[in-house]
Amino acid sequence: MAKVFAVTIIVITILSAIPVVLHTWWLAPDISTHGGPIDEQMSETMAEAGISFLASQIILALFIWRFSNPRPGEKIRNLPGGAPGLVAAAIMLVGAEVIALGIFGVKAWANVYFTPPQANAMPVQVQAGQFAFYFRYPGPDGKFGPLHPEMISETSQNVFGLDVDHDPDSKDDIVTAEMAIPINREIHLLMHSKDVGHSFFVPELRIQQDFVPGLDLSVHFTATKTGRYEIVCTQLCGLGHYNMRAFLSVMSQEDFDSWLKKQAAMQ
Amino acid sequence: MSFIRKYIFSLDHKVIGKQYYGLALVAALVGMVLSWLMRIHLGWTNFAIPGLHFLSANGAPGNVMTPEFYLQLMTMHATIMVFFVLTTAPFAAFGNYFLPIQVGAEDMPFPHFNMMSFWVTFVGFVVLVASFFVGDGPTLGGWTQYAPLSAVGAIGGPGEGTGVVLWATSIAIFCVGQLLGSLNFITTTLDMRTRGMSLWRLPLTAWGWFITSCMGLTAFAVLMPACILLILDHVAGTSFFVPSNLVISDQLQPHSGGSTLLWQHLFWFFGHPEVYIAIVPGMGIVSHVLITNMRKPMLSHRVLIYSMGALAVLSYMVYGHHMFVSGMNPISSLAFSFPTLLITIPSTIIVLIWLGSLYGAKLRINTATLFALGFISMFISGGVSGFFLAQPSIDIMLHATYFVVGHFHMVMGVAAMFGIFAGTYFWFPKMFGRMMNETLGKVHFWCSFVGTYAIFMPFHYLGMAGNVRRYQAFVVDYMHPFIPVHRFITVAALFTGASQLIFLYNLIHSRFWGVPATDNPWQGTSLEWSTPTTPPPHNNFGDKLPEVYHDPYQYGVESTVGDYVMQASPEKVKSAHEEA
Amino acid sequence: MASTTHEPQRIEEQRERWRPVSGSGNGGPRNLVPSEGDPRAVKDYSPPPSSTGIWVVLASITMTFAAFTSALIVRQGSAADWRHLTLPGILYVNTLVLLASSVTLEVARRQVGAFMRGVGTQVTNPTRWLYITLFLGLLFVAGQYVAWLQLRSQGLYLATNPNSSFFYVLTAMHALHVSGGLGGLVRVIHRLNQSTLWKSTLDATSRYWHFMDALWVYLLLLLWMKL
Amino acid sequence: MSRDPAAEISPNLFGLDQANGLKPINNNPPARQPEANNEASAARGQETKFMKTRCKYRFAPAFSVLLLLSFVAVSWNAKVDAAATGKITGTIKLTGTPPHQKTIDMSKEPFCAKEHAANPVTTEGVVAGPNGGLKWVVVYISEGLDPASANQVPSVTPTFDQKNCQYIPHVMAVDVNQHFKVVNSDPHSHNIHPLPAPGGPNHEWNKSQPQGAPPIDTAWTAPEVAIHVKCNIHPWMSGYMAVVKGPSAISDENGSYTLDNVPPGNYTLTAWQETYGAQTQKVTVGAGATAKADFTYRAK
Repeated sequence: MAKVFAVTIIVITILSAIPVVLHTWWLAPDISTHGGPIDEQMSETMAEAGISFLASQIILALFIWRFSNPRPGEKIRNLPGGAPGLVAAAIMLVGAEVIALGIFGVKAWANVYFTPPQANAMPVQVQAGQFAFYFRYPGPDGKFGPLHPEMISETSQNVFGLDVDHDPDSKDDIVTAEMAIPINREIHLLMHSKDVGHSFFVPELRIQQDFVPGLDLSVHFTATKTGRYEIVCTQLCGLGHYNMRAFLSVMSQEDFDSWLKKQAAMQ
Repeated sequence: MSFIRKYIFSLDHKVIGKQYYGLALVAALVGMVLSWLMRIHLGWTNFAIPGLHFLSANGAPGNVMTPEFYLQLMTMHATIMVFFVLTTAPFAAFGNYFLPIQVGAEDMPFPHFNMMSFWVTFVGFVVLVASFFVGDGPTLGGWTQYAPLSAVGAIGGPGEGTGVVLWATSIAIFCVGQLLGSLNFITTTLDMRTRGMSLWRLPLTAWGWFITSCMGLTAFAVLMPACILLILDHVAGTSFFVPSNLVISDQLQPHSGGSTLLWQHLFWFFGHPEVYIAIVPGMGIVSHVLITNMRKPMLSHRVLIYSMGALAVLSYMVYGHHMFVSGMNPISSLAFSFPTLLITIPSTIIVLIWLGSLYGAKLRINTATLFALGFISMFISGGVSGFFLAQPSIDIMLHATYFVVGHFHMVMGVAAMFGIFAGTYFWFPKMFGRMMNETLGKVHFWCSFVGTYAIFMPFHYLGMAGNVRRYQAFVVDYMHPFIPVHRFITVAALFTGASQLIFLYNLIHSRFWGVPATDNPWQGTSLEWSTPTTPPPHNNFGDKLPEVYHDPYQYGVESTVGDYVMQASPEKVKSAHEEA
Repeated sequence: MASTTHEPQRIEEQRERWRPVSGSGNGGPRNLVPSEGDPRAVKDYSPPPSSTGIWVVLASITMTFAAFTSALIVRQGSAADWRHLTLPGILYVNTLVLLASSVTLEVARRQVGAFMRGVGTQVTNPTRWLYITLFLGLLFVAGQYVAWLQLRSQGLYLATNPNSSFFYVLTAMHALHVSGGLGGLVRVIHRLNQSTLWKSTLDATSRYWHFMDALWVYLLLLLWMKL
Repeated sequence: MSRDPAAEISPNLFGLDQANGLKPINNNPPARQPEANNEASAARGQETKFMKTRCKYRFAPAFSVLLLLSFVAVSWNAKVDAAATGKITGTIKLTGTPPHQKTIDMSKEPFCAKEHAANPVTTEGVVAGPNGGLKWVVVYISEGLDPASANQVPSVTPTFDQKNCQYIPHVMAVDVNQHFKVVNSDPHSHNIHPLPAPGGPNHEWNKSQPQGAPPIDTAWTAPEVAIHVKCNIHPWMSGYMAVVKGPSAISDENGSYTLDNVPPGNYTLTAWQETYGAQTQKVTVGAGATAKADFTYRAK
């Protein structure tokens, strides 16, 4: 019984490790400029966690195998070094490990959150609501018109609550249900939620940020690969949560300009 | 003593412990069935589950599960499991039964509070389950109930009206019950110890329960006010958690100025300690079971205790790691990240002590031992994934994905469950005077062990691939490839769940027809094995309370009875366990 | 009101009840070191559970109100809808009442203590003082109710603005806890008149009561500063 | 988009509309107290009872006729009674340039986006026909209908379909207590979220309808013009249910409408449009005759 158990543990351990080693399921390919450190961080952590996982499971299995049927006349004995040794080991190994991870992690984290967006970053506003994202581009004047929550009406597709008749800045604002951004251009994403908590997650962009009702948050990123990606909501927001997504198209600058013209025409 | 007084409103901590265990058992079954329904839906979204519409006509028209009903099931599964199983079973149930016995007392100091504690908890459970049958069903807000979705009322979606109010009421009630429980646990440990039972002579289980009750005292005392404020936002129209200018379904909400992060802070200040409230008693039980079956004490009694204490203390400094991407100040994210990484040190120490103590043991393999060892394996597997989630930078990718779900199911769900099972197989003889069936027990163990790995390991892979949690269907294009994996998980889940019925059968069958047990079937040393009868008499030790002469785990020594000396026996031994 | 003839049996040190009597749910012996025990075990007297218990209770109450306080501070910072709110004058009167009740309770406790040390002989006086305390406590709760009425008359309801919300919530929670203390007092008085009162029960009750007192002063300052 | 407050689709506004539109029905002079007025308070209950008797006498012939007719109508598809009852017909015009309707981008739901790829859908706040006709206007008798025919519930069960992420029809008129079906013809879930005036007699509900779920069969218990219906999963989806008593009609893209089976009498006719609100006018219907009533909305 004990031997079977030991073997089972080892088999399970190895089976669990295989997909990770083969990257059968892994992070989506990175298309952002800041994603590199995050991926490195991920791999390092995976290495360290993986080693500790394999090591401890295998030791567990071996000890079970060995000590569940002691040799005749064998007395119980203690591990050489005893508890102090183990504590020292834990503190030194794990301590060093986590400190290292922590410090490197700061770098990766800082890339996302501690750097201000460049002055020429392109502002895009995203509004989350049950259960769709809507985006707003400032238009030629480069200014976003003020929002009037009391005027929000999905029925007439005035999702941002713009007052185009009275706010000159709103006149040329372009509201879209799909997000498009030019490649290799920093985007300054201004986020707000119209109702409950939502989240903006694009795995390829290495960006996840919650929408917090009552707070205006912002993230900034630069996409380096054209293509059509998906923006999904990761903050439970109600019955349509699973279906709250929008498409993100990363295009060349000229494609983007023509796209924006088309959208402007559709307003 | 009338039947009511003896079995229903009993003041006897042992009866109350059994009542808690029964409650946890029922709750666990309910939670398990809910998870089955969810799993089936995730595997085959449009599959009509026969008879589902009896559970909720609106939620399952034509037996097809609606999105909101999936979320409602999910919320109820989480709430029931976390509060009414993982908190009640290892802590309230076993603690109530064995803490007074292990400290050598006749009962808890406040038996009436103890009784109230159970019945209050019971009412909480009834209120929670009632929400299935009231209005448009239970809340769909998830067990974290993030505001403002949980606070805007019915306009937020089905179950967000009455459902949330019932949920919050139930949890507030539950908090009261656990506070009363903690009061009893702490005073029992501090004041009711018998002659010679110093704090250091308490078994590790008692320490686990003591530390847990200290955590519970602080955590539940914070969750209760949060729930009160949430209820007020609903019924009184206050704006604690709901900010201004929310527009839902084209309707401008009347609230103004509330703070949504406030709820998250209050909730997670409770929420993270809650994780340790679920697992620390399990650690105590597992150590206790292992020591008895290794026939040798842990390498260090005290290091284990200190580490559990460290977990408890640290658990209050780390709650912010649940909110890395919640718009919290990024610097505070780092501030929360480091203690979170540090908390791996005590956890590692505990694991290493367990592994190191296995070395040179005379391991006795029975079902209890198997589950204890399974606990260790699970705790390791679930623990290492904590490395990832502790780092904000990686959390950007893994937050709110199945990786998180896999992590906490393994480390606090399955591990804690294994602790409960280990305790059950270990203490059942003492609680009911009969042995459980070992063969069935082993079958149950194998199914559970392999099954849970089959279920929860894939969760981590899906999470890394970006599979978002709390989705009722995978309509997002990049998630379509995950559906086969989900089907595999579903099958594994149904299988594992079914195998729990073996345990149920074993429990009931052994209770009535099991082999009669001796007073000390496992040759244990702690006081629960020195009771005059099995199960113990009403006052636990008969007319004379035992005197304690030894540290708890005197195994691997020569004595008249064998390789152990009981705490209560005056026999002189060279204790194998003075060095720590 | 109790007569004094056979009073002396009525108040007992908890210590007396600590013989391991079978069936009594309450208690176990102090953990003295057994003859050849290990010296770490020495803790020659463990206080009766109620005196430990009361600290546990106070700890959790502290946590609860700490949570409310942090909620108040976060909420104040979260939005611009924080209006100034002038506290109803009667609150200050209530404060004095509560403080007074604390004093009377302390007097009663001292008298009981004296009685047990054999200095005092009368147990009726403590009862009298306890009744006064009880009355003052009720007066305080009534006063709080008046304060709510005053606020209502100003058109400030629970949901009017965050300040009024917090005012009602905090005062109501505190009043609730005070009512619990009143229950404790009633129990003490009942024990004193009918059956056996344990000193520790009285001590615990008075600790709770004083804590309610301190808590109220803290709340008053908080409300006065923040609202 | 227009800044006219009426253009703001907010249920409160419907609350107002409802009040104006339905006042005559809600507080009738006792003589015309509808029999099935379950809102009647105890006091008014007395009155009603007494009046009922008088009603019976006054409308005895009408009763018998209507009873007969209803039977006939049910059996023979309402052919014969055209002789006795009249019609109201007319057209609804829109003067001025209709407000711009935004194109709806359904990219969130690729299936629907594909369905509408050829001719994109626009919002339907104001749908003007080719020759100035105004579509989706509800026309109903708001005043003057005798209780008997007012309380008559048609036996047909209209269907409110969700197809390609749109409501078909965009506006639907149903009688009080008339059952209607909500069906989902799309290969994905919708949730139907009608938003009656808050605090009104009709209650808000919000149910999802997964693919392949059976139709939802329900009815409204009180008159309300009109109840806004939304789908939260597809926020652009918007429809209206006008709950009325007695005959009603919805104008087509030419703006023309026809109310059938109108018993002879003098009525107040109300037209309601989701953006421009309600208009009323008096109309007299002779036995077997066809009355004409045109409405004109002015685009602001």
